[in-house]
Amino acid sequence: MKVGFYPGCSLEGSSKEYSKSLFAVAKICGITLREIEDWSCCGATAAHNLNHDLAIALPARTIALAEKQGFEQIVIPCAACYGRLAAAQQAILGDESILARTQKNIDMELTGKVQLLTIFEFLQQYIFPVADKHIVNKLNQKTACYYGCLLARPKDLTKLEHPENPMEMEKAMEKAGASPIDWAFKTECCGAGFSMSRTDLVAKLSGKILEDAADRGAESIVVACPMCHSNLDLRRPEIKKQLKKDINIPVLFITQALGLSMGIPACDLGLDKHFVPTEKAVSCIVKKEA
Amino acid sequence: MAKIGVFICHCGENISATIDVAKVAEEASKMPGVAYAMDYKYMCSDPGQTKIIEAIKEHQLTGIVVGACSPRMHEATFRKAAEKAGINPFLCEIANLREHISWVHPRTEATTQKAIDIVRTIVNKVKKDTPLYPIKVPVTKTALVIGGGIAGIQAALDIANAGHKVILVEKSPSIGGHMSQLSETFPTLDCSQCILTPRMVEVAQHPNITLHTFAEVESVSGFVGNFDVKVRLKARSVDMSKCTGCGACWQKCPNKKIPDEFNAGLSFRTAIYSPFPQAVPNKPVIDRANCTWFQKQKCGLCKKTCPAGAIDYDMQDEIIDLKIGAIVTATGFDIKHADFFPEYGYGEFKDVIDGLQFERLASASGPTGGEIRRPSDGTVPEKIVFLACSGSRDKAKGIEYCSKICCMYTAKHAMLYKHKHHHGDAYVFYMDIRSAGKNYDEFVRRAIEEDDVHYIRGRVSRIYEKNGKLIVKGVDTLMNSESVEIEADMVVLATAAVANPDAESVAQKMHISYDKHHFFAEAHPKLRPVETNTAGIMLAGACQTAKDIPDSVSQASAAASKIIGLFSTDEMTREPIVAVVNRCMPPLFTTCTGCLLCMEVCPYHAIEREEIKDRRTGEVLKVAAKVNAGLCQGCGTCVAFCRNKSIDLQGFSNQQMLSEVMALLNKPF
Amino acid sequence: MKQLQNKVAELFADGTISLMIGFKNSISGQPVPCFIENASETEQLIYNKDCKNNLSVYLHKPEVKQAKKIGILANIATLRSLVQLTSENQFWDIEKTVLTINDQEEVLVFGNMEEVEAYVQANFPEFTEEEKKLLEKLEAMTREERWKYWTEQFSACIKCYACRAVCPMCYCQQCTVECNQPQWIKLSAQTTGNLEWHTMRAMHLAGRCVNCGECGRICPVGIPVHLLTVKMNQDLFEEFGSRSGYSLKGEYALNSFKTEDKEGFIK
Amino acid sequence: MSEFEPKIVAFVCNWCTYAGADLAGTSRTQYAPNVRIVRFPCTGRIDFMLLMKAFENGADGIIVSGCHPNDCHYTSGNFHARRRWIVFRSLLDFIGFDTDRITFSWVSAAEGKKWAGLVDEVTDKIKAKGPFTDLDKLDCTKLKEMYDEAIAK
Repeated sequence: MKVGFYPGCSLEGSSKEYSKSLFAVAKICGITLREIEDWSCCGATAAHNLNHDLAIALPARTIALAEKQGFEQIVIPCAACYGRLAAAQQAILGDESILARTQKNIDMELTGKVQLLTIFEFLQQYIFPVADKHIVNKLNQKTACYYGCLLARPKDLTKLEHPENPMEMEKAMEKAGASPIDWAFKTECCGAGFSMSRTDLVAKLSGKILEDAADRGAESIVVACPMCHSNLDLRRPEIKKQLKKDINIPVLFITQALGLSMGIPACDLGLDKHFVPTEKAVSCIVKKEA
Repeated sequence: MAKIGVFICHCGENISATIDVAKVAEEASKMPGVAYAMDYKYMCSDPGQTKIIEAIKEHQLTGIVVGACSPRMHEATFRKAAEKAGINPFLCEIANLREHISWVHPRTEATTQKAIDIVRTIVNKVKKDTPLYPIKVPVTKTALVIGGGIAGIQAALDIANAGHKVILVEKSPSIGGHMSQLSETFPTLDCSQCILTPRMVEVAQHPNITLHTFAEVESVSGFVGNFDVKVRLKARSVDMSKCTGCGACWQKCPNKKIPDEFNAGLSFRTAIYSPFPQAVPNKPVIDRANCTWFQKQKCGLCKKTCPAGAIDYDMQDEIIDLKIGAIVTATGFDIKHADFFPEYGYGEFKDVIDGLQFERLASASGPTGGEIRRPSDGTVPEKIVFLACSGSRDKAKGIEYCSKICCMYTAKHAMLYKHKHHHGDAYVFYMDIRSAGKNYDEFVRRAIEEDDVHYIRGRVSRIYEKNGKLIVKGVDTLMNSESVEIEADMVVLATAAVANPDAESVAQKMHISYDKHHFFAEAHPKLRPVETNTAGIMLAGACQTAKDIPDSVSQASAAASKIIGLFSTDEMTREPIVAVVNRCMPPLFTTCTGCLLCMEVCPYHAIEREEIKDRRTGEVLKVAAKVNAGLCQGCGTCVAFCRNKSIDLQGFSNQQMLSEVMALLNKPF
Repeated sequence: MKQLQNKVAELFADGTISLMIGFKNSISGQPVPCFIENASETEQLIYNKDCKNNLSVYLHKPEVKQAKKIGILANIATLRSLVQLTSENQFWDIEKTVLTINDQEEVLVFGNMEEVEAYVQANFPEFTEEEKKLLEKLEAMTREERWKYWTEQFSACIKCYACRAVCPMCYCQQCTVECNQPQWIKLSAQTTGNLEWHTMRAMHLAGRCVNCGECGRICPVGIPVHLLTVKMNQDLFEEFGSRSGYSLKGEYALNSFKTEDKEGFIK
Repeated sequence: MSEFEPKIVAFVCNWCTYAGADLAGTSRTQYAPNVRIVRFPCTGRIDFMLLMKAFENGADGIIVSGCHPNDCHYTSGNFHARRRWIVFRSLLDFIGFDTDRITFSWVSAAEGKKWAGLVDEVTDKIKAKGPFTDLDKLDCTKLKEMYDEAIAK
């Protein structure tokens, strides 16, 4: 079973461990992910503020390539990338004139019929059906599932039942033997794109998120968006200043958490790549009683 | 042989200025079938009409064409004249020489030629005209009102006071509807029950009104003036004739833990119950689903205690048949409930409640006797946050529309709270304040200015519990979009007003259309807002769309007056412009093949399945379509749809239209 | 073959049917429709790939209806027409037992129309290759070429109405061509009249035709009449997603509508 | 020789387009006199056979017009009509009929100007295309005349 894979910039760089762990998990479950050759930037977050045609053309090019390379489905782990590709797809499928214009702009054949999968849809379709026989460990920890903004919204792109109160990650974590906590900040903004320009803002927003997670006794935070991850992981020093206290809850990608439950070695999941040491989360794990 | 008269009007100068009317008349007189043609300055004037009448009589004309202004202008006038002269009004047709020719073209040969063509066309149509006679439909002067809320009550009273019989059907044990649950009413803050209960009593005592509570409409068939309605009287298990409403039974009933619908689940009721003290009729019913006797055949306490021996466990549902002339649908609305707002913890946190629950808390007849207390621990909240637009105007929630009443009742709620607890804090999150209406905006201003309710323009993203407080996270879009957090003791959601859960099935029973939100559809959004597409069925109140009390009441009175109008004659006369399924000799009976595909096409559900039976044996010989002249509005969609032309439209028949077209192209037909 | 004959014999035996419409070999060896009235005749029954006729057309015939309990051997197109006709409220006056032979050459006897519907939906036929080819050929032409093509075809039409006679969907007891008040269709077999006839027929069958191809096969002068309705069906499916002979409720495109129906030509 | 003046037949509904044409009149908006209006209660009533007949009998162009979607006096007549037109038009196109000679339009009772503009536009278009002879060419004219005389009686 061959599924296309669109990394986007983050999964190539700051969040390499996300793709690393995704591939590791897919491999165990016998799913082959093939990267779309010659893919290009999704345009987030600048393009759609500058030029609508461009904002559609950039993702459309990738979609066209996927079609050309014979993929019926492609998974787009990065929330921002998914948002852009899905928005572009919606635009070209919704209006023939846009489709025509875009084809001209990218100078490629394009139908826009490729099925785009969020990370959740991918797990739902390919991993969960077979997960149980691969899950060997119990994560055995209180974990806060954090969605941020783009994973859940806008509804008509992400197709989540409750964009304001998503439960997808919680379900996954229960499978992995963790106990997801009920908390208040799972769809709050982490500061995302302001990571560089307004670090102070990020520290404030991400700080609140971490604080609530800590108050409710989370031992780990699970995310599925590179932006969220880097803000919650990389910005700890600023957050520490902001909160005037040190919170050292590790932040895991959902695929890393699943990987651990499937007994994949921490390093193969890139857990050594984080700024906040992940030992705390790893140490909780116990063997799953048969 | 047709003897048609053609009368060309000058309309002063309006037509004759650009059209050579004399030539048109002269040309017309040469047309086959035309026996007489003339032109005159003002055909519509009295002398003009007299000329027409005289001509018809003198030349024994079989039909007339008046070349004048648009038929939408004077068709009626000239048809009356024709009738005066003793020919069927539908044998008079208008050639539109003014609006469609003289006013839009210059004085040229071509223009006059066009006038001649048009006259020829209409002459040929008249040749194919057949006399038509107004359709008379007898009217049963009894109205059915479905729903005993304020709208239904108002409609019933208005119709009854006009001297007509009314049957009021309410599905719950008492009339009163949502209004009976309200505490005070905006914009006057007078007590809801104080103004409502007298009306309820009036309904109960009105000689012209028959009240069926705990009853539901089973089916509606027939058509305007002649509906056949089946109503199911659900088994109350209490004999109304014997019961005195003393209440001994519900005091004795051991099942005391059933959520009380009337108090929006904030208190409990017994299995045998009367919904509220002022209920009409104030006689109990047994809620069989929750009654030990009906579940386990044990208990029977109520039967033992009833001094009147009114309890009857063996009572069965009863179906009654009604002959009805017209119907008012006033089935009301509902509000969105729990799981719709996971992000607000509604249904999870006891102190996050909806508007209706707050009404009960604020109501003197409510579970707290009108004291506003937290459902969780009964303490008085120091800080209440009200959320307007909870679900409304939210595409992501699937409700794009504005629920209309929330802005006002939220202001009212905040006020009531402030009046009861002057020191308390009331916050309102809102998108826009929509307070159009007499004394409405003043009312909201009062809440803000006099009772200093804090209005915050912005939405709330999440509500969560933190050490005993409800943290309301929102944004203030007027304070350069600062995000705000309020530690509240209670949160009231002005949840979206939605159609009743059973609205769709009700609509289907009544054959009326409804929108995608299952609110019932009016016949025309602007010009026929109280009628439905099904003649004789009117709408009143919030079943059409969210409405406040004054709007509901006025629509109810409007619906009533429509029906009183309908009842003002023994027979309705309708224009005979209706579709007809042809008939012919046996064994064919009709060319209709009974595919009945046309039933779907008719916007008025006027096409029915008819079984043509052998008169003696009663054996079904053929199944065919049948147009119900009472319902047909004459659009003719079925006519163009019918494959083998078995349906035809009177006044615009295939013969007429085709002959028009042929004549237009100078091809006699 | 034997299986079929036995099955039908049983149906006669237990009185389920009093008339069976099926196929037998003609002298030429070509299968032709046959009507069997008792168990003894069942061994004539055959079924093979050449049994293309849409036998459902006979169910409209009074002499057939008289039998009341009728068995019919149906290929997929026939099954579709049975579904379509049921959705058009025909057959209210007869009891029919439907048989078919699936790809595994087993004889299936359907208990009711719901079962037929389910079978049809499970085995819903694509448009055939040659239909597709012809359509493509025509659609590739310029408008003028198509006009030339069809008017030439129609000029050959002799108005024998065989296309109508053989079509199970053309069951009107009085067709519009017989309607003379007004006279919609010119009687004489000249090209405009023929054009009127064929366009009207195509319109009446659009969304109802089940692509059995009978009209095309039967035409004595070889006009590919069926293409008109095949094309219509394709359009209707693409435009409105409606399929003929697919559901008992009927999903007829022309007696329904969506407010969001799209068109590119209304100004 | 004088310029070709096309015969244009307009099939319109009573409530919107007919009233729209009336409005064009009351507001004295001038337009080409080539159009001849036939009034129907609703676009739903307009039979595609009538369009065929009109063409056969010498119409050079046809306008079919009614209420905008959702404005139908009978709520859904125009929606049914729209579907019928979509199908009919694609059929005509498939047999190679010159569909440019039929113009479908929504003209409301308030759009007198739109109506006038539409008529002028169509008139010019048809003038440019010239007389419609596709059908006349088909039959031997002699027969046609005989036929016409025949039904004339």
